[in-house]
Amino acid sequence: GGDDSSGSDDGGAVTIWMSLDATVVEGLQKQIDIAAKEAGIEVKIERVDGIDKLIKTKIQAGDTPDIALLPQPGVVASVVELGAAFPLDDVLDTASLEETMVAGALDAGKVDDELYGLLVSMNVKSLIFYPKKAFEEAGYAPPESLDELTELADQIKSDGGTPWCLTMESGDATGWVATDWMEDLVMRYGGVDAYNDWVTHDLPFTDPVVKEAAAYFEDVALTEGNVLGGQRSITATPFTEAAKPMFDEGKPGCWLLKQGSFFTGPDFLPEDVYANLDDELGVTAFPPVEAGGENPVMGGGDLAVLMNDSEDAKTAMNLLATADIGNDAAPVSSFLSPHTDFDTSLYPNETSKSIAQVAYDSTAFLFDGSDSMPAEVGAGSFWKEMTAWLNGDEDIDTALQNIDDSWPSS
Amino acid sequence: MLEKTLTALITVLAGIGAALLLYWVLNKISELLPEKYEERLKPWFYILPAYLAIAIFVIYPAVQTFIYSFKTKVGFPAETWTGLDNYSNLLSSDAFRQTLLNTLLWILFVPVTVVILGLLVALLADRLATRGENAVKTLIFMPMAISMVGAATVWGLVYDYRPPGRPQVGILNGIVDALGGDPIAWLQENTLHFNSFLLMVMLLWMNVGFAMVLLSAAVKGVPTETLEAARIDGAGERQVYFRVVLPQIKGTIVTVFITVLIGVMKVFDIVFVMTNGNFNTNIIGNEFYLQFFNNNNQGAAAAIAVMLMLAVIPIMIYQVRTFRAEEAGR
Amino acid sequence: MATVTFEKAQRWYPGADEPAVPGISLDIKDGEFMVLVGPSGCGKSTTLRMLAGLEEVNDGKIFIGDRDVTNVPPKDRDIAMVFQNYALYPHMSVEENMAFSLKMAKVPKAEQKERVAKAAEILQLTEFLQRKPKALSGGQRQRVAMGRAIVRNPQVFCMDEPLSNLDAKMRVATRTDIAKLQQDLGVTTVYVTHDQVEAMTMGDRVAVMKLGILQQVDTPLKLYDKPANLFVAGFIGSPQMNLLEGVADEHGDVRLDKFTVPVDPTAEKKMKGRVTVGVRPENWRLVTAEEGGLPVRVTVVEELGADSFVYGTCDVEGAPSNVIVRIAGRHHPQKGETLYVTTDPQHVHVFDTETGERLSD
Amino acid sequence: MATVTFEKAQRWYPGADEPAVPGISLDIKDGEFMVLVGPSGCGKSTTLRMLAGLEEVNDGKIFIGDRDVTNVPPKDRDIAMVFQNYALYPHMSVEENMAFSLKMAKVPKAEQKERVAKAAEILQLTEFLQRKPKALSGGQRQRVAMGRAIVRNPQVFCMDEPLSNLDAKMRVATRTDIAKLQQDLGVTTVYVTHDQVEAMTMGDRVAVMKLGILQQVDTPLKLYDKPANLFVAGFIGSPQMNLLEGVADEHGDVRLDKFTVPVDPTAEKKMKGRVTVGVRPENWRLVTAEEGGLPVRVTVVEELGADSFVYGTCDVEGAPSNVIVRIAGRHHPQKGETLYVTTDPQHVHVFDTETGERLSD
Amino acid sequence: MTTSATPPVAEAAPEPPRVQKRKESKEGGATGGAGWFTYAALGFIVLLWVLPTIGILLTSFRSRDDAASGGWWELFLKPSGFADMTFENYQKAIQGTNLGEGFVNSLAIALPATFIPILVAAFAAYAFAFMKFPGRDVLFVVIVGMLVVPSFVSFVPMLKIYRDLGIGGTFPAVWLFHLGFGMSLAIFMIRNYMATLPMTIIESAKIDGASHFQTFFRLVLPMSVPVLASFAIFQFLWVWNDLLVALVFLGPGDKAPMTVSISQLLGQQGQNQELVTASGMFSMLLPLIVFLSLQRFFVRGLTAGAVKG
Ligand SMILES: Nc1ncnc2c1ncn2[C@@H]1O[C@H](COP(=O)(O)OP(=O)(O)OP(=O)(O)O)[C@@H](O)[C@H]1O
Ligand SMILES: Nc1ncnc2c1ncn2[C@@H]1O[C@H](COP(=O)(O)OP(=O)(O)OP(=O)(O)O)[C@@H](O)[C@H]1O
Ligand SMILES: [Mg+2]
Ligand SMILES: [Mg+2]
Repeated sequence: GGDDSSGSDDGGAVTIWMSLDATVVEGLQKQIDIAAKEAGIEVKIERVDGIDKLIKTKIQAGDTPDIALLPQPGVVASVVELGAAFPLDDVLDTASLEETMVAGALDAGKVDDELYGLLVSMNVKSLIFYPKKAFEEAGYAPPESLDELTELADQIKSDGGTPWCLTMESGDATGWVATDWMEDLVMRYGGVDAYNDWVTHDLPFTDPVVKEAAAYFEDVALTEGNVLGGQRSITATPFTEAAKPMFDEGKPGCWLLKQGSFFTGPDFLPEDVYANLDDELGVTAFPPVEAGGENPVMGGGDLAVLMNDSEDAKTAMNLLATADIGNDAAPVSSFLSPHTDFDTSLYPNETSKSIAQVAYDSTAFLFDGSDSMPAEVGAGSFWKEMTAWLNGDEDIDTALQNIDDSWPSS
Repeated sequence: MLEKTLTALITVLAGIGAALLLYWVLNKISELLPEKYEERLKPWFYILPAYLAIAIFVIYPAVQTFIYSFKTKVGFPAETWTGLDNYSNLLSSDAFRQTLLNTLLWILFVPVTVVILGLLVALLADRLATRGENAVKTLIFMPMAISMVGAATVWGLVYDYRPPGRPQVGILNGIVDALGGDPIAWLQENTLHFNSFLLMVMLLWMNVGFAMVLLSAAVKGVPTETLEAARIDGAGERQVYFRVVLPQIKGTIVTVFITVLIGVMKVFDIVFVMTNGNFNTNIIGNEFYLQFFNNNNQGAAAAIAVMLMLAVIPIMIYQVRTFRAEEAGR
Repeated sequence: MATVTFEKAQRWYPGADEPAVPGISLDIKDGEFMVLVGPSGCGKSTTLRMLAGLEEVNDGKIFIGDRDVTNVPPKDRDIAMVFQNYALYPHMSVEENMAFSLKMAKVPKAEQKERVAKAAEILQLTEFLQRKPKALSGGQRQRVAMGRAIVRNPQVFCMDEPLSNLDAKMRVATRTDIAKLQQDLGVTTVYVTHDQVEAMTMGDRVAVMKLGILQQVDTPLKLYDKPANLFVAGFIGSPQMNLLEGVADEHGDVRLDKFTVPVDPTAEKKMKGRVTVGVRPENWRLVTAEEGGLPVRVTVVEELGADSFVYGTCDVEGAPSNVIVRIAGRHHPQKGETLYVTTDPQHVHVFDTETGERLSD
Repeated sequence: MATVTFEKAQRWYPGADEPAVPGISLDIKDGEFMVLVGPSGCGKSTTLRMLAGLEEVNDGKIFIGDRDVTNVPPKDRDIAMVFQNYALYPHMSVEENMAFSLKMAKVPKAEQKERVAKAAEILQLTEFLQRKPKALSGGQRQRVAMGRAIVRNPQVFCMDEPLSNLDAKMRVATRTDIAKLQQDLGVTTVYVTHDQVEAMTMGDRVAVMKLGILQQVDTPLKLYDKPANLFVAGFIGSPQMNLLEGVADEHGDVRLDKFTVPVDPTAEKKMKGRVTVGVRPENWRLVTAEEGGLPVRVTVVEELGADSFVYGTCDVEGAPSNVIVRIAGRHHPQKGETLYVTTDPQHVHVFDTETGERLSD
Repeated sequence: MTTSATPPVAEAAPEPPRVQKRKESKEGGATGGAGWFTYAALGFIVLLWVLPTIGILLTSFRSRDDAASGGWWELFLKPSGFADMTFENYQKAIQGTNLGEGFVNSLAIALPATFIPILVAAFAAYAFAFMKFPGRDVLFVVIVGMLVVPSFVSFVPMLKIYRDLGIGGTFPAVWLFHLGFGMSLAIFMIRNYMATLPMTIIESAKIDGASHFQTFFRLVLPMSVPVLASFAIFQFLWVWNDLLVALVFLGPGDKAPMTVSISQLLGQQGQNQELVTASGMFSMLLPLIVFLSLQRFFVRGLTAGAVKG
């Protein structure tokens, strides 16, 4: 089982832990079984919930899997800090990976310039969804720039609609939807470098760039009539419900939804929409500041970390680095491969293909910033303060100041 | 499958058998000792396994926690001593003070209410015929049987909010809707800590069953003759309860109260799954959990734990007192 | 203040094979002191508890005064009760225990204190008023139970062996106090006791029960002098009456082997066949062997100080192996000696052996 | 099987103002039947519980045989005890209750059954063997408590008022059975009772306690005839001895106002100043007014069947307002009448009023 | 002195009871029966208590879309909705997880983790309640204080110890953990209950020659049944519903209990939420059965008739 202590070089199975959806896990296991057989090893994938928390406990106890797929660079950094991970630079053929993977994907797994986490599965967050049929009927076009986006929203409003589907209640994680907005906006207003500085706190939360981004978001979220249900609804309505009003009978309850690629799954869409995904759901990239300008894409994913330097584990790591590994997972789930040479025909529908294409075409793939920040901020104050701000308990300046203050000193 | 069930069953029996055997052996050992030592050592043998378990699983980590509370970067290679920093950082933070205040509200409201409701159900159900009593108690108990995830879902369906005009899924907003009002974002409504109280209601819902079970057992243990005597003495049912039953189950009431109180001090899951402390609902247990698991800040977490331990000292003193009084009266 | 009437009141404990009290009918007059006696387990406590409303009456009725209380809850019956097992409130001090009913009746504080103090004085509990029952001796607890009843001024007193754990001296004193209190207040009282002296001295009337059934209800002396049946005869009086089985002969005498028991003329007519004659230990006269007494070989002599009881065996057929003779003072025979005793006709009780019914007047 | 020795054994309940038993010293011989009597709360149960090992001995020692058991746990003392409050095992049937100690002693099943059956028979519990204590009457519970002790064959029996809730008839029967059992087994027995008859008839010796202090330990008759002090005199005998306060005059007589009490010559020499003379109720003789007896105006007459007690007042200074006279049979005076009574020197007990000590022989 | 009118001599044989067993009010009932207040108050509380649960119960039979499109109470407003109810959620939940195995694992974890602590705690509670030894009060009070320590502070040290002992990832590891963490509360509750038992009964057993061992098993345990049953219920529940400890000490795999396998159903972004309702309902069944079956141990008058006074 997954309890085998690390460092066991005996011929036992290589264990891999991941928190990916069950269907993905199944698909990956299928592929890896084939590949592993060839390589003469045995690999066992276990799905664990909340691996980001569990792994730290397990490390301190010295009881880890051979490879763990961690959903956040921040966690990878902690694991490295705890001395539980092995660098991958010598294990993998980084040079060729650099070429075949989405631009910047390898950077996401680097800690102090050494590669520790290999992106295995990816999701794309810089997306705007819309109700395709109604959208086209109304004669709207996907926006090419942020200003166009504002104009589109105003247009919808003047047509008597509500532009934004913005909901973000998520139990213990309420707030992450807002951080995604902030990240997308910061990378657009500040560019890749400013974004990376911001993630490492070399650029404070109180920086004008961040404020500029926040101002745009404030405009979207808090302008009267912009959001379905008004301000209160943003933090109170489950994020899972966001897409449904778009497909209200007659007229969409709201028209625009900024969400990640996973939102194409059956859990977030009405059944009949999911059944006709390509016809019903429109998707476009979150636009750059200027039309045609630098358009990085923000996303997330699961980073494979090597926690045992046995040969078998290394072999398994190499298997995970191949593009084919997703061959079985992609057709049945929302799995997106970070490898540009992945056979896109395997994606189950056009929507997925176009989403993947957004990433493959992007100038840079930037990892979800809040996932890279220290947990106190990325999964703590950033969420909380955004929530408090959107909920009307604080103004944006206080919120940003508070986040900045909460950054751990060391 | 069958094999697995069998092995499980065998291990179960073996485990229990082993525990029994342990005591039997301990007992035998003490009996083999000279009489003088036997009486002296036996109590120790009886509490030894229990205390060993507590020492290893609770006391040792608690002591470790105490030590960690003066350190930072606990668990990392960079672990260092920081003196009282963890404490001063916490206490100087506004958010933490709010958290303490919220926790205090919980402490003031929940244990008392749980005990009162549990007692009410225990007493009233006691008056029903056995079948009715069992039915009522089962229904009240039911929430205890639900896992935390389940409970979160249950109460999600109570407090749920959908934007105005959309179909409401939560019962409360369903009612508001039916009355023609605008839906209310219940868990966001923090005037007078309203949302904290809504979360407390969840804890009540889950804990009253606990209090009821124990109190019901105690109510049934009250000697019937004393109730009869009170009735003969002209006491009405209410007086029988307040003057005869309650004083006699005071011990259990205190036990339940303390248990719930301490439970409330460290409760985190409700707040964690419902709001994660947003909207000014944070409480100390949740903060602890966050620092511990989310923030990887075991030092701060430990400092919080130490404060909790300090907070139970009055309870411990109270226990010593009752202990002594009890002993004198036996 | 009220009469008490049982009308075929029945109590059948759930799960029991037969009723503890199959149906008791008893009239107790206003202010009367009724003593209930009977062997252990005969249903005395059950009867009392029915009256108090603590046991459901499965059948029949109970009246206090003219009021049918069969279904009235205990608290509305205005009854004070001393429980056989005390039933003290463990969490209250002696004083609170005694004052509880007064508190319930909203008696003013000052009066409560006074009445409790008075009762405590009678029961010699004054110095224990602040103690909890746990720290009392058995007899002290019983006195608290007693005190709880006597502070009140109810319609009916029910007392279930209230003095059984007290020493003789205190028992005599308390007995007198209760009797006096009862007379002063004129409260109808039902009193269960095993003490023959209490039964004989306290009761206006005594009811003798056996297996839940009333055997005789009468004044103490009547019970002693004219027990209605064999059971009562054997039960009342301690040591018990000597009961000898004999045959009624044609001369109106009762013959036990060679010994002839002199019988009162009134009984003579009714006697037929096998009868049982009863003689109380104090009614034997010592005679010489020649005078033809019943020969008794002494086995045990119990010396009580004032007088002695001689237990002997007699080989006469029909006589029980144990014959008890009371002998005044200290001049008693030695173990192994043989006494000859006889009695006088007016002291002989005659019963039908089969039905147990009394035949003599 | 073993002697029992108390050596200044003291018990001071935690929190109490004074010791319940300040220090008792008592030797009980092997096989002896020792009865403990005394007013309620005087420390009888405490003494018994110390012997059984249930109360800590705060000072002094207790021996069973030659063994110092002061710190021996109860289970190793081999004592059987009847608790004053029964202490039955509520979840066990009567049979299991009685068999418990045998089971603990690993007595074979068959023998257990047999011994329980025998005890149940003696105590007339056979039909209740399968019941739980809560479905028993008070007396039946007490008998179970008794049964639990008598199935055993211990070194010492401790019995704390084991018969107080039984009716007279059963009490006599059980009393005899216990006495017999004790004799057969020869088990040293300490027996607490409030029943004068039990005390007088069962005990080889009787120990009288007061406030935790032994007053006199002697054979029953000695106690009755020669009480060592005023307390014992008043305590032993029921109704109690008449105690009259008088002044010893120079002729060796005791004068109460006009009435002169005849006094035994042995006492005459020791008397001085204020003395108290005691006369038992049965030792009064009725005399005529002219003969110069003590005038007693009858207030209450208690008729017990066999004889009567006359309670009267006498106006003579020094005499208690209540004088009790036992009168044989039914020929008793009426209320309001005045009797004249006197007694004989050999029946007069003389005590020092102040110290309470006995002066007469 | 008048002779009473009561018929002397044995009365006619006891009449056969006219009413054999009239409806007996609750045996030994503490109270005089239930009045309107009782029914009203209880009805109200029970309604409040079950309402949320009814919601989840009904929702568990609704498809995701249905559940999102309107409250469960609408089923009652237009009962046609009942026809749309489906077992799909249950099917999915059962298929998605290896439920049978999870169930057996849960049992294998919960049973020893319930009974062993009770036994161990009962022994200690007995010592605290009925034995005298130096330091007793302090030791007991420490137990009370330890109630406040949350279980997760022990995860890391215990995992280390387990690793050294080589029992990491096994059932005993989880049993021991629950043993350690259930212990404080168990001792606290059981001792406080035992302290209310009549002391003379224990004394009586000593006199009857029972050792502590025997007194414990034959007297104290049977008389403590209500508290033991209570604690058994609680401990069973806690272990049964525990996710954290199982996850940390067993992890996923062939030893995972139901809670862990159910948690695996859920997607990272909250997918499959509707299965929670079904699996939640499902996992409630056994605890409820346990509760129902242990309810008969909550009886009145366990010590009735034991002592007088
Ligand atoms: N637990 C206790 N704490 C304090 N005082 C006590 C305790 N138990 C008994 N006493 C006191 O000690 C004295 C002796 O009690 P004990 O029970 O020995 O009396 P007793 O002679 O058996 O009386 P009784 O005949 O009424 O049973 C009494 O005055 C009683 O009040
Ligand atoms: N709860 C009960 N369930 C079944 N039978 C009972 C119950 N209580 C008493 N009994 C039986 O009913 C009969 C009468 O009991 P009751 O207590 O009235 O006797 P009692 O006359 O008071 O005896 P005692 O003098 O011994 O107190 C007894 O045989 C007893 O065993
Ligand atoms: Mg009785
Ligand atoms: Mg006593």
